[in-house]
Amino acid sequence: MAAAYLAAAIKMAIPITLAGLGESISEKSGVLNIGIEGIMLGGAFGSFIIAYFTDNLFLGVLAGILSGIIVSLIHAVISIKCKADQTIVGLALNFLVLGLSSFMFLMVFGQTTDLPSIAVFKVIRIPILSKIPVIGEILFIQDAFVYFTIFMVIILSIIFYKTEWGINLHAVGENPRAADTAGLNVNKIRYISCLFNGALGGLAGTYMTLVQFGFFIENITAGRGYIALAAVTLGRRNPVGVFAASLVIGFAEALQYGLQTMGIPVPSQLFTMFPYVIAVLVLLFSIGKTKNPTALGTPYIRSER
Amino acid sequence: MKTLNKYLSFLGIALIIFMIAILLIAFNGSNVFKALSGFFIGIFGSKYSIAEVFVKAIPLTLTGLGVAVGFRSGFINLGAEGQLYMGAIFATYFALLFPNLPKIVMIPLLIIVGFIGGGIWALIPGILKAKFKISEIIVSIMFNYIAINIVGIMVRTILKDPDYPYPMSPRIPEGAMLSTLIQSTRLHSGIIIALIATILIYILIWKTPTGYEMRACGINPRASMCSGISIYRNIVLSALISGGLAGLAGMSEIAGLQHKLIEGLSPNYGYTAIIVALIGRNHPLGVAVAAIGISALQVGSLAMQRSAGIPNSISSIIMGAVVILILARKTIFKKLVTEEGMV
Amino acid sequence: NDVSKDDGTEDTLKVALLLSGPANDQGWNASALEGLIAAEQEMGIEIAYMENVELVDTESAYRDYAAQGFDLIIGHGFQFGEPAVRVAESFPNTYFMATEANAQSENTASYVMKCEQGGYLMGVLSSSMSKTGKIGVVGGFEQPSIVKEVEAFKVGAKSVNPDIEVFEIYISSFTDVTAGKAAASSMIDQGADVLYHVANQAGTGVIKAAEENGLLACGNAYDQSSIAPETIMASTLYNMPEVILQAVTQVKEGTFGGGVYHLGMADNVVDITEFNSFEDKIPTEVKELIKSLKSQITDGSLEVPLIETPTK
Amino acid sequence: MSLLVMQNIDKSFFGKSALKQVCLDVKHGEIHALLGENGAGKTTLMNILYGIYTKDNGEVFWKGESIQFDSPKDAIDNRIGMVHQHFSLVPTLTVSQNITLGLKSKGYPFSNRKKLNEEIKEISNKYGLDICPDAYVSSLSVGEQQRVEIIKLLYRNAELLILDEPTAVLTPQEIENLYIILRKLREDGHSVIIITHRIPDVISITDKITVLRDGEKIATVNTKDVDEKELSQYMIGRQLKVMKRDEIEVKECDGLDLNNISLKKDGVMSLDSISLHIAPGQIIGVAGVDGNGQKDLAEVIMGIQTHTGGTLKLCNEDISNLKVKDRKKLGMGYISDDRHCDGLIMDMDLTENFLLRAHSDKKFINKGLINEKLAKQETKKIVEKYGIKTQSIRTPIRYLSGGNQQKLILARELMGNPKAIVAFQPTRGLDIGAAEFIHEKLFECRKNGCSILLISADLEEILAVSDLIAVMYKGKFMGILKNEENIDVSRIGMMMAGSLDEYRRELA
Ligand SMILES: Nc1ncnc2c1ncn2[C@@H]1O[C@H](COP(=O)(O)OP(=O)(O)OP(=O)(O)O)[C@@H](O)[C@H]1O
Ligand SMILES: Nc1ncnc2c1ncn2[C@@H]1O[C@H](COP(=O)(O)OP(=O)(O)OP(=O)(O)O)[C@@H](O)[C@H]1O
Ligand SMILES: [Mg+2]
Ligand SMILES: [Mg+2]
Repeated sequence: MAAAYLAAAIKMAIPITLAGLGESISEKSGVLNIGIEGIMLGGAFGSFIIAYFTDNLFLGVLAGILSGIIVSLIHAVISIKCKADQTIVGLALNFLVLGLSSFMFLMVFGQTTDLPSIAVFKVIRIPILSKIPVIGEILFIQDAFVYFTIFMVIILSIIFYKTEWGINLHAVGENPRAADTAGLNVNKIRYISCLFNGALGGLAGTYMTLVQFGFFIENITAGRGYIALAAVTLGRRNPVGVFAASLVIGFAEALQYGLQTMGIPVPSQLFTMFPYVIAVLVLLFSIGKTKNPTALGTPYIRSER
Repeated sequence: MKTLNKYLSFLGIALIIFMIAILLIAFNGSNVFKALSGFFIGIFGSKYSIAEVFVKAIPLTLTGLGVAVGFRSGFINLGAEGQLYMGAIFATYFALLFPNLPKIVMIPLLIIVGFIGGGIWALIPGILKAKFKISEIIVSIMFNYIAINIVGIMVRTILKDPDYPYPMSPRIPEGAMLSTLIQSTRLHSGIIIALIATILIYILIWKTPTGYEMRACGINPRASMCSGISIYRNIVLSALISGGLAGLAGMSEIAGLQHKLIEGLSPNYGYTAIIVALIGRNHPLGVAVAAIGISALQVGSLAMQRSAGIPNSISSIIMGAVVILILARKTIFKKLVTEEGMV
Repeated sequence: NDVSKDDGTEDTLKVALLLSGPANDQGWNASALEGLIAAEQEMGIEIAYMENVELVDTESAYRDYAAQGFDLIIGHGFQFGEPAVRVAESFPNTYFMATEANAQSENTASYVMKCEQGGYLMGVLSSSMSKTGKIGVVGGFEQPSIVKEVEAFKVGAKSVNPDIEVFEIYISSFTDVTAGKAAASSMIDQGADVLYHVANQAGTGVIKAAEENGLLACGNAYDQSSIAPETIMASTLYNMPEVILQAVTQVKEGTFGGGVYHLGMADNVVDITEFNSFEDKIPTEVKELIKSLKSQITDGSLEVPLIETPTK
Repeated sequence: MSLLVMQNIDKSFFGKSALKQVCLDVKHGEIHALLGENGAGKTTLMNILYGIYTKDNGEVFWKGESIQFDSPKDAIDNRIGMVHQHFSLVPTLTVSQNITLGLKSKGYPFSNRKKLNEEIKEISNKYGLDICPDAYVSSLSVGEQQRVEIIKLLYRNAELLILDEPTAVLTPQEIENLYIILRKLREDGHSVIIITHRIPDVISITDKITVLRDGEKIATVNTKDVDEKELSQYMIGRQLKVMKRDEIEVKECDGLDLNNISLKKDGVMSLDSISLHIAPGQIIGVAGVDGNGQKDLAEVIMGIQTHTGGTLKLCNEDISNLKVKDRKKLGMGYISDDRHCDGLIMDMDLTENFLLRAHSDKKFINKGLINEKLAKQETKKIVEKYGIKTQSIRTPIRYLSGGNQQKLILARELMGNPKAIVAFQPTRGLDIGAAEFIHEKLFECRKNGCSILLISADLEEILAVSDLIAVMYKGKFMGILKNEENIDVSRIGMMMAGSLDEYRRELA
């Protein structure tokens, strides 16, 4: 049973982790983007439309990544170049993308009860390993996105903590003035970080349409972007931490469904809010340990002191 | 000259938005003229429709004020939605608990109770921030989800109307209803609450020592602390006021409009409030004006949906675009506004 | 406020529909809109609709359509009942209608569909097809129009196999497909092999989960076999065209009056679909059973219990 | 041929001219001082050279070639390095990571930290810049951070080193060390541009001096041709006044009294049984290397932190448990060492910054509202009385120069004849004119019977104004000496370095 919960938690954690990893990169560089919801939704929409019309899942994935990048770069330009309040740009983007994706979906497919859908990515069985009892099923019979996510967790951990890139990222988010005077191009690094945020967030949205469902519907992300934001804070921008936090939230969600099927006579909302309560509780455990990048949320202006 | 340029740049934004709207309408294959006239008639067409604009502006003003107070004092409150619902729960519960109170007593009490309801809900992220430095952004968003579920639980248990199977509370007593101001419209005296709140918040923030302390803390908490201002007290206070105002919005929706607690009470007022606060530049008077503007946009696009079949996702698109353009204004209209940065 | 709606060209009847969610929701709202469009083609009425109507905007939506000269304005969902009555007062010559509500006045009627009848049959079908003795149903919100279907599903299931275990989960959303799928997966993990949903758009997530695991499911609101032909055995049907047709006819004939009307299989308003690709896969006894139960419901000899609060 | 020539540089901010036709000429192997009042344009000129600002007009020649740096990276690539007035290090990175930040060494991005550390060690040994490469910068003292900054430049092979007020935060020993390094660098053929307000030092180590005033170049002279008086004449257009500390009769009874004050933070005693009595009309200077608990001492006295042991009395009244606000109401004033962070709200205007203290004063409150009219009047008075240079009292304080910002803080904290003042590095970064002004004001307070605690890392300043000198080391007072004509400065220096003998002797 626990294995089933774990498997369910992993499934739910994938898009949250992907988006959370992207946001971690962005936040480490000092750009706070609460518009991940918009990035994911953009990715979900773009990937579906292209996959639907080209009948090619890989083009769909590319399109999803690209759409995420577009949304994220709008955020980047407004907050880096125009030096605007990053929280508000993010929020406005959520509104904009929600509206645009619904509008465009309607333009393309019209009002219909025929749900336009496509075949989704298949799971990949890793030979031999997948035969291991319990663990094999959880870890080695999954879709490509799961493997990719785990791969990204590892790669990003290496990049963050073992390479110069990680140091540069850290410097830019911690003290952009120091990074600049040391010869780093602060804004370029921030743009690149935002680009990755867009790509990974777009991929998270792509996961929903091209792996989980095979279709797109209005507001398909339904607030998962905000959850990812919480996972980033819970995981303190550490790739492994973000993954763990996503798993905890995913586990809480799986658990609430499990509890509901037990038929306890209380309103279901008591269970629905469970994952959110867990998220807040986990935050309480991080008291005193969280430290945001010092420059998080503040634009860097070279000619100002 | 400077102000003229500033206005010109805003005019430019209006033009761009207008063009986006026309483009979207044309994409939708609708008659642009019909749609636009539907939009404006939907706002100005009748006494009722004008009143509708103000009906929606009431909760937007109150939540917007709340968010603005928070922003001014460094409490990034993204939880107005949840606080609104908590205010609504408290107000409904209280009104049902004391059904026989005369209006004169009931309404002021409801205002207090609604304020407390929203205030408490913001107080928790406030204290977590002040005491443990936990990001209020995340906590307040999580609290939105929790509050909405609490409403769901309330209308199915404690507050459920025993006479009907539907998940909603019984009607609040007559004495708890805000009276209608203009005959055959829905405009209720909640607008007076919103107006008074705007003025009081203006005075509080800009004219009183407390408001001064809140603003100082919002800009430089460290310097404020060094000169003897308690950061803890100010974060908690601003959370309380910020959430309380959102709670007032919930109370006014219950007492003035729905007269019962029901899910879906707020069409994301709490999130729209953040945009209202931005457009209103976190200034109480600006917030009130922005609330009316955004409300008109929403009322107009709803009407446009009815008259020309434009999907109302258009209002969400335009709201997002307006904010982004305003934020990018100085860059887009560089020539016009370069002088503005200077004092 | 009172706009005279007879302005010469008044021959075609004008009907407007208010939906509480997206019109594209693969369920409740989509089927209503389809109904309206069908009525337009069949009866030559003029139609308009509005989607995502929020609670606060309901009254002004009713009022605006009334002022525009619409003859019949339908709110699709229980929350549309009270505002209808309120607006109806100022527009005595316009007819108002809400589904699943209990509101009524001189010119306001509530039409309640006996969806539980469909749910009951799906319960029977699911229970009969289950090999594991475990089935599940995912509901949107805990509200009467959903609860009555979920409960009837349970009753129906138990009527065939008293030992059947029925999992139920309410996900508090009609739109969140991820939640729908996760809830369904949770049931599948516990051994459920036939699933049903009453969750509109979110329900497509349930169907997806069943499809992915090669299990069976029942659709809701309209024929959902197109979503997963190898998974959906049958769907319940709400014949909204019929509801609208009935209302429009009454309006035309001047017989539309206030009241709460309950319409079910006997009125041709609630139904279930054919078995489509499952025609050959479902044992004949089961098909026969369903058929006979359906006719019993239709002729009134079988009364499906109406349970509007969850019994967990 | 000159290494660097800057010709007719113009620069204005928001239409206000900051540099007008400024020229600068630096030769190979030369130490060149840039002098001028606060706001004269020294930093601006260097920032233009380093690619942080873009010039409006003029030309820069680097090794004879006309060049234009668009970013610090360009400057670094051309082997120019700059240490900023406020250090630019990332506190959460290690020394070594800071030094190599932005460079692409072999194997990038997987650099061989060990090898880099060795290279760093090599440089630090060569110039006697002792540093541990793997220490986190946040754990370093200011002096050590300075060393990191310099190694950073050397590691990048800078031919020209720009040091913007490098000495403002250093102890005399550290300053001496720095100068030794600079001389060594000159020997090795490096050139140095140094910005400083310390005229004697300028004379002792530089070869050439360029003086700026109000954005214009006043003069470039050979150091050997000028003396201190001439220089101050160039800088502020007049000579410094000779300040005299008159003997003031000290009443023993009241004043500010610290009795065994201790502060325990995270298990460490950052203040260890500090006892001190400051009589009214007395200035006690606390000397010591930055980071030996001075900040804690200042903040404990003001109530910003609460001490964990001992008692604190003002005029015989125990104020140990009073909040900052109440202490200020009793007549205590605080000048912090970090005006940007602790003293001012940069985005508020002058009046509002004045209100930071006054808003809790009954005088400025009328029926629960702030009496804006009165506040503005008072601010205007202050601006006139202290000669604060500002466009108006509605100007955000951010736009004022450091000296003028400091004057506002001073005026605010000295309002209404305070009984006690904690002045922590009050003249840090200020030019000689402004520093003189601040000292004058402190003397004025002293005359009015105020107890003054002056904490400074600048021993010259301590020697110039204190009646008594307390030397602080690792949260303790090593001793308290009378500031007499023939005071033994080297003894103070030893105490600052923590020589325990001295401490014991004092105790005995
Ligand atoms: N970023 C900026 N924005 C606007 N104006 C500036 C900026 N930097 C400098 N200035 C202007 O340039 C003038 C010179 O400033 P600068 O920092 O060069 O002085 P400075 O000589 O370095 O003074 P100090 O001795 O205090 O360091 C100031 O008076 C100010 O008006
Ligand atoms: N953001 C800014 N905008 C405009 N002018 C500025 C800005 N920052 C600094 N200045 C100007 O630059 C000049 C020098 O600034 P700077 O901060 O170097 O002064 P300072 O005297 O060295 O003070 P400090 O040493 O405390 O930083 C000041 O005259 C100030 O007017
Ligand atoms: Mg300077
Ligand atoms: Mg300076």
